[in-house]
Amino acid sequence: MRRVTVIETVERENNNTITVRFRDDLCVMPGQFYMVWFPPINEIPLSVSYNGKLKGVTVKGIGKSTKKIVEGAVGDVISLDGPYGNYFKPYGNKILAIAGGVGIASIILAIESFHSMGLDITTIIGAKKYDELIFMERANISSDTFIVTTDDGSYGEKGFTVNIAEKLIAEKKFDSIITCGPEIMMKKIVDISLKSNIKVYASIERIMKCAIGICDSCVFGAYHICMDGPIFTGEQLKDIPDFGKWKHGFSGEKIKL
Amino acid sequence: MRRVTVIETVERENNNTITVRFRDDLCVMPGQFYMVWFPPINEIPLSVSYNGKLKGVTVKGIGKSTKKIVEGAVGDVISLDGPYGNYFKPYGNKILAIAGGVGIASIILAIESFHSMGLDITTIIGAKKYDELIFMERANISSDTFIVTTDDGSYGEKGFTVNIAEKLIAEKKFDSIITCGPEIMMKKIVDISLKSNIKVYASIERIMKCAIGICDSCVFGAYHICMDGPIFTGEQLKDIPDFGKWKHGFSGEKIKL
Amino acid sequence: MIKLSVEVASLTLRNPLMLASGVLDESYESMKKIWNSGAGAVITKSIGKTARAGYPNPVVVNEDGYLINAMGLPNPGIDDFINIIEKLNNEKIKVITSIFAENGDDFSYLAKKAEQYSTAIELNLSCPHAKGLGAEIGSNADNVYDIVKSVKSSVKIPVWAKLTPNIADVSEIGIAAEEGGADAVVAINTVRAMAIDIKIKKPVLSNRYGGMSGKAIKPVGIAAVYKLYESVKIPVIGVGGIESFEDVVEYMMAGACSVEIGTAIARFGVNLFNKILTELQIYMKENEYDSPREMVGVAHING
Amino acid sequence: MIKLSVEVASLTLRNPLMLASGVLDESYESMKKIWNSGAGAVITKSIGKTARAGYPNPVVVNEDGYLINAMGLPNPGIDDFINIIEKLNNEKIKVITSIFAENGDDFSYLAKKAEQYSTAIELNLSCPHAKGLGAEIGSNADNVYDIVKSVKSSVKIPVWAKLTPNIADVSEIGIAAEEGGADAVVAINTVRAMAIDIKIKKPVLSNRYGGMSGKAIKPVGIAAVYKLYESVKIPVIGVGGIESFEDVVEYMMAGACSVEIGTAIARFGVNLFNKILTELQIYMKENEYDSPREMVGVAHING
Ligand SMILES: Cc1cc2nc3c(=O)[nH]c(=O)nc-3n(C[C@H](O)[C@H](O)[C@H](O)COP(=O)(O)OP(=O)(O)OC[C@H]3O[C@@H](n4cnc5c(N)ncnc54)[C@H](O)[C@@H]3O)c2cc1C
Ligand SMILES: Cc1cc2nc3c(=O)[nH]c(=O)nc-3n(C[C@H](O)[C@H](O)[C@H](O)COP(=O)(O)OP(=O)(O)OC[C@H]3O[C@@H](n4cnc5c(N)ncnc54)[C@H](O)[C@@H]3O)c2cc1C
Ligand SMILES: Cc1cc2nc3c(=O)[nH]c(=O)nc-3n(C[C@H](O)[C@H](O)[C@H](O)COP(=O)(O)O)c2cc1C
Ligand SMILES: Cc1cc2nc3c(=O)[nH]c(=O)nc-3n(C[C@H](O)[C@H](O)[C@H](O)COP(=O)(O)O)c2cc1C
Ligand code: FES
Ligand code: FES
Repeated sequence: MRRVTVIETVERENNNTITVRFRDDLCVMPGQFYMVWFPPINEIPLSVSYNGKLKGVTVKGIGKSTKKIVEGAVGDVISLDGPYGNYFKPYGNKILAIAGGVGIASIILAIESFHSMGLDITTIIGAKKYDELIFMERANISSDTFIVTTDDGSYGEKGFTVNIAEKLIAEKKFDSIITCGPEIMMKKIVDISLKSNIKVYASIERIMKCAIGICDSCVFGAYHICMDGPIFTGEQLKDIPDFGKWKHGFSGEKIKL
Repeated sequence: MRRVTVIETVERENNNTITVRFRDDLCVMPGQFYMVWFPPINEIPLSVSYNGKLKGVTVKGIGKSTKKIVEGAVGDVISLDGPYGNYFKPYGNKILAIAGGVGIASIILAIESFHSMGLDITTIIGAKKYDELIFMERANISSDTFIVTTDDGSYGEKGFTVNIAEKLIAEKKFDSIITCGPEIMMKKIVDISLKSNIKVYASIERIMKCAIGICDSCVFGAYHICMDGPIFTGEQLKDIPDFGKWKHGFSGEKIKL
Repeated sequence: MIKLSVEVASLTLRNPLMLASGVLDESYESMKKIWNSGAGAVITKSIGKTARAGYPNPVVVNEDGYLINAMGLPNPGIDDFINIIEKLNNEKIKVITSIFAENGDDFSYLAKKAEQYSTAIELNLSCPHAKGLGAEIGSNADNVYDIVKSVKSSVKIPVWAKLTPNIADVSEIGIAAEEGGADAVVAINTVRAMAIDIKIKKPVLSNRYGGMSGKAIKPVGIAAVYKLYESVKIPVIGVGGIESFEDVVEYMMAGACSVEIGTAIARFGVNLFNKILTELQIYMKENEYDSPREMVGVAHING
Repeated sequence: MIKLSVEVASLTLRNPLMLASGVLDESYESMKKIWNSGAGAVITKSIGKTARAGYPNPVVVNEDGYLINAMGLPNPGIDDFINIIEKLNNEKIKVITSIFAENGDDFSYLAKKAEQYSTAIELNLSCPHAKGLGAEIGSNADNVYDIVKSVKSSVKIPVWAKLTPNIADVSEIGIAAEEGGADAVVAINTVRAMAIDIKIKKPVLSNRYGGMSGKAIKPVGIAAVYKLYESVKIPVIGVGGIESFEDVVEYMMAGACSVEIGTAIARFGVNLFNKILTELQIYMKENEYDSPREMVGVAHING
């Protein structure tokens, strides 16, 4: 049921990302998303990045609407639909979480929730440069091991999350991996996990229009992100030829990733 | 919710009245009615005359559709809507039930139910002549005192129910009266009851079309039979100028009773 | 100070909620009851020249979310009905007489008869299930223009044209009504519909075709009102599926200056008028509207 | 022995349930999935000459009992889409290609392109929310006649005309399609509708107007199919609000020789096809129908 709620706070995470907080009483699980309409701007899918009474979504300005949202061209109210989608469930006791860029917004609640269950969490957060890192403190507090990487070395270790992850996976015995970030990154992580025989869960993005499994815009192999995702297992992903290679545009046309 | 059910049995009560039995699992209270559609014939309101799993309605052939129904021109199935309406509740311990003609079909369940509650029931059944009397055995079994009248004296006491009732009311101390029959008869009984200060409940008929309080065909003073009736108290009836005097036809025109 | 009164062209109503034609409005008692429960006006059952019994039962199909009816325009005829509206009118109850006929002359004949006791006349150009009446004539713009013009030249009280949603473009008919001189347009009447009972293997309604009303048709009504608001300059009255104060506000934001309520009365009883009025006042207070007029058409500003 | 197969003019389908155009049918994977879940044919998303992105979000309003959508006919264009239907066709999946265009020439152009890989062509003459397309051209009988005739003279595979319910008389358009040479008519597309959010004070859909589908429009579809069955001799295909085997039977008794299912898939998942087929078989056994054909139009015998 679409409902309208008042924006309570808008926090700037960095110069291209904001977090919008609002009341919503529905129960949300880590990894689920809302369809959020920011009139007069579009409605877009956004992961829930803050849970509890005062929920939150975190938006990175990457295109037409998200840039306007980050610039603050939003009204006093937003419309919410959802929460939609499946969610991250902990598999085993020793879990590795890998986030690229704003992907941390989609897995931060899982990290916090797994941590509060007493599980052993290792978190790797990566970004191009220091400015783009967000949720560092939240992730740090809830992780037993916490690693930051930047492509340019402006903070933490220089390099890519994937390389760090590969090393850690070889060294430690993780029971499972959760990840969200650029699909190319996730593809590599899924490949490594499958090779190492570790359960892996990745949160996938495609264009969402209806969010109720009717419009086919979010088709992903024989699945739909809105009905079967956004979280997919390594076993599912290895059979989806599109994964890491193709997505669909607004007209349904295939686009190389 | 309209539903279709198979006719299990058709019993002839007399040469102008039949009882149709069918399964219906809904709970029905004494005095409530169904809208019963006998395709290819009309849908009409009928009181529930048998309760339990195998419910029943009793139809007297008085007009276009009822005559066809009594002649047996019905299919294998009927459609039921309802039960609709309020119902007879026992008031006090000593109750007088007065039925004229097929009116007994509307109060027989109340008589049986009050009797099974251990109340003291006096029943008067009246008809023009012996042939038209129905449900005598059922009424007799469930009544502490049972009186039959016929206008022509062909069975029981000769005369009208109203005269017998007036005498009884003067002699015995009834706590309440329930009645169903020709409106002129009910009007007299209500007048007597009001004068004698005894609670009285009468089941009123008007043309039913929608049965859901929308079409105004069953208007009865400031009430509607389908929503506020079919059972009205003496207090309500004394303020309804139409009672015993006027009804509405299919076009909404006023017709003298 | 919140004022609930609204203007519909030259008329002033104490509030924007009216009883829709055909619902509990064939008798003096029912209309009086609904007026007393708070309605700003009562619109009568559509009345014709002579008595009509309507179609045999079944006449309604009542489902979750919608109702389908084919009453068949039962009514006692204008001469008999006059007595009822006269009594209501004497008690200062605002009665809008709905009429149906086959052509402009008959509409005018009826309107003239009703004029003395009516606050306005509503022309039923939209009943979807009566041969040669209602929508059958109301889906043709020329007919609508002629009928409205004829009635306007016959009576001095306001004339409203009630439109059908069973049409390619409701604005075409709305414009015809406006050009004919209508003081307001009313949208919508019921949506053509049918239900078949698969056990009985035939249409449930004795007339086979009926008209859908209730909750399910609200979006159809909203679309029609929104379109009309952009197409005509005369006031638009909204009807179709209203059950709550939110629905009233939605219709007003779409462009309705007032609304009519029908089917919801079967679900919620006549006190619905009272309830909605109370809630509407609270809503207006909270949202700083002083008059319903301020809500009319606001969805067009942002839309 | 119960046989579920049906004939739609010269075509034979393994059962009477088809996927309606616009619902999970823009991709190879989804259509294959739905075929595998039991559909007798899949009808593609309506395809145009060039790629269209559709309208911005919000594009759906999802309420109890109905859905309103204004996708805006997003599609990758016929040249790109051909690859998808070719693949499906190679796997012996019965694909009916739905197309939309502004005029007969463009419709024919699209039909010719799709012909090789399609079992039939469905002409979208009925989308209620696209400028210059769909219902805007499909509510005019002459247009419909011309378009159907043009397409019929261009391709050899069957051509179905999908009709709008937003019209005074659906049979007029059905007859025009029949006279133009259509092999079947399909009714109905969505019903024009709008929802306004009273807190946001504007229409929810970015296109403002949308089309209503789902449970609530079933009686509108039944009425259209019933009417068409009495008006045309070519087969009628029913669509609108089907959620259960009872709904399928109701459409067939109204006169549909087969049906299409859309919105219900969002509520019940693609396995709905499977479920309905199983239940339909049980129903047919219990009611001694050997073929769906025997149910077609029976409500007219008693009605
Ligand atoms: C399940 C899910 C969860 C997401 N969570 C977050 C989050 O927490 N934070 C965040 O910043 N972003 C998140 N996204 C991505 C976010 O929805 C897009 O960045 C946003 O929709 C882009 O809108 P735009 O108008 O700015 O883009 P446009 O300028 O329209 O297009 C830029 C690109 O954004 C993507 N995009 C555009 N519209 C959509 C859409 N409706 N659905 C999905 N992708 C779209 C497309 O790949 C497109 O190529 C999530 C996406 C999904 C599917
Ligand atoms: C609440 C209620 C309970 C009833 N219970 C019984 C019962 O148990 N047994 C029984 O035999 N009769 C009962 N009736 C009366 C029965 O409904 C009518 O006798 C029947 O509808 C007449 O139908 P017809 O077509 O034969 O009459 P018509 O030939 O159409 O008309 C004859 C007269 O019957 C009455 N009538 C016609 N149609 C209706 C209608 N739709 N609703 C009400 N009255 C109508 C009118 O007064 C009319 O003048 C009940 C009526 C009501 C209102
Ligand atoms: C039982 C019934 C009878 C109706 N009769 C009439 C009528 O006589 N004249 C008319 O103009 N509209 C008639 N209508 C239509 C209503 O006035 C109204 O336009 C429609 O029902 C939509 O509003 P709602 O959803 O609030 O009922 C009738 C509707 C119902 C349900
Ligand atoms: C999201 C959505 C998109 C649709 N797109 C199309 C379309 O492209 N072409 C078309 O002819 N019909 C389209 N339709 C209409 C359906 O094919 C169908 O006629 C209508 O929805 C009624 O059926 P239903 O109630 O089973 O959904 C669409 C419907 C929906 C809900
Ligand atoms: S967003 Fe429409 S099918 Fe998933
Ligand atoms: S039968 Fe229609 S109001 Fe009572």
